Amino acid sequence: MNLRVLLFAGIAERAGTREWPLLDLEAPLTVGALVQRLERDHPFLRSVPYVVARNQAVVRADEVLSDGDEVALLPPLSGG
Amino acid sequence: MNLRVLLFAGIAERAGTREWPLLDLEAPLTVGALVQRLERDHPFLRSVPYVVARNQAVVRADEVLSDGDEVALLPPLSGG
Amino acid sequence: MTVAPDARKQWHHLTRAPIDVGALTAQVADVEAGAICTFLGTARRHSEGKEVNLLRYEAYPEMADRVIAEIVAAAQARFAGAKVAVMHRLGDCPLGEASVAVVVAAPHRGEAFAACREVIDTLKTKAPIWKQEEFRDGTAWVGDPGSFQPRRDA
Amino acid sequence: MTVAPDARKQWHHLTRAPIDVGALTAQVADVEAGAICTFLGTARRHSEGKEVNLLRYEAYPEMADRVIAEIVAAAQARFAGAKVAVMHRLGDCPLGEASVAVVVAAPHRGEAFAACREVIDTLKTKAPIWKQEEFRDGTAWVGDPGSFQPRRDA
Repeated sequence: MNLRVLLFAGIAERAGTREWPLLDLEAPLTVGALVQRLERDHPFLRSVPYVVARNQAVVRADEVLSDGDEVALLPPLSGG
Repeated sequence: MNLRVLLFAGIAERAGTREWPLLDLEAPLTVGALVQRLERDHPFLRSVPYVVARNQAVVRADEVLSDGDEVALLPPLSGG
Repeated sequence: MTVAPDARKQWHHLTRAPIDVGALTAQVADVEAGAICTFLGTARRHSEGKEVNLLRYEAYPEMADRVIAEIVAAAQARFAGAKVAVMHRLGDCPLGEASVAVVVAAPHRGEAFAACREVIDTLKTKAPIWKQEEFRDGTAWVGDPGSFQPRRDA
Repeated sequence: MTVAPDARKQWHHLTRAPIDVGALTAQVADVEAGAICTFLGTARRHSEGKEVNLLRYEAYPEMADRVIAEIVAAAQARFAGAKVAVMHRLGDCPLGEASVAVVVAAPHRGEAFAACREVIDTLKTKAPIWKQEEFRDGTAWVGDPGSFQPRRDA
């Protein structure tokens, strides 16, 4: 299973990139399990507040991801 | 004592003029007494709702008028 | 040549021309303001089910200009940091065009919305301005039930 | 030539150019509307006491454009007769210029004010858009305390 993880604003800045492509993940994978994995590989995430969107909608941690999903880590919103 | 009475909107239309000059009135004259006189001379006023302004401020009936005052009859406001 | 009384004076808050909202906004815009709230009253085609061709506004201009200036000053005093601009149109106002504009710039949006709403509400109840609706069959002053005048050539 | 992702698509509610409030107003103006309420968020010189040189906005544009379209649709459903236009600026936003505009036309002013306020409040909490403040000594993302980056050449 392949996923794209999109990064924005302060998270993209800390990561030094706007996207983490994740290839050959083992299914099934929940949003919560993906977050655990990302926070293990990128420890800076543990100290940044963010919510997770899946295919452009905010999701709960127990949702199961599908191949090709577009995941996004959204730091605190400040538009307007 | 001389006064100008300014008329607007539906009152001016009914009166057929925008101003009634009132000359040689006997002082002292209150706003209430002036209104009584105007309603006697122009009976249509009795069936029109209006408030009275004196020198560009709304006044009470017991205020006493002065020579040269600008009185205005204001039908229901509908600006905006 | 006869000059109408209105034409001799310069009013701050009254105009016979279309209202220039951009110019009003420029009057209040400020790099310390984070929010601008604008209200436009616009001439509607329908009034209580009847079709309107045109609105026409008349004022007691000396008093209206002064009353609006007092409303602006009161709003600026009550809402700290707010800057307020107001313009009311007089004479013919074609459908869809603005009869009144209120523009408020303020540090934050709460005050901008509240001040804008307060100014238009107060203007409507205090400023000596009158709206005449022109229908196909005649004219009437809004709020003055006996004022309907049938159209002469109808 | 490399084309930035944003440049390839046409967004309905996002723009990299200065916001054209007149064009948004024309989108919603209607002879059945008696009231138009407009909100502009503008770039302020001061943020919590610190002097700002420039604001910069970034979005997750596919999601932001969709979320704003949903907010517009919800407001139009909730306030009968209301027509809503929204535009958010991305990229650099110089001081005094509008970062966001919400324009609501409605039959009466109550709905126009209420819908305008609801749209901007909801946009601020739901649209994936981020504001970066540029200070003399560095930059920071609003609401993200650890994000301050000192200026490299300072």
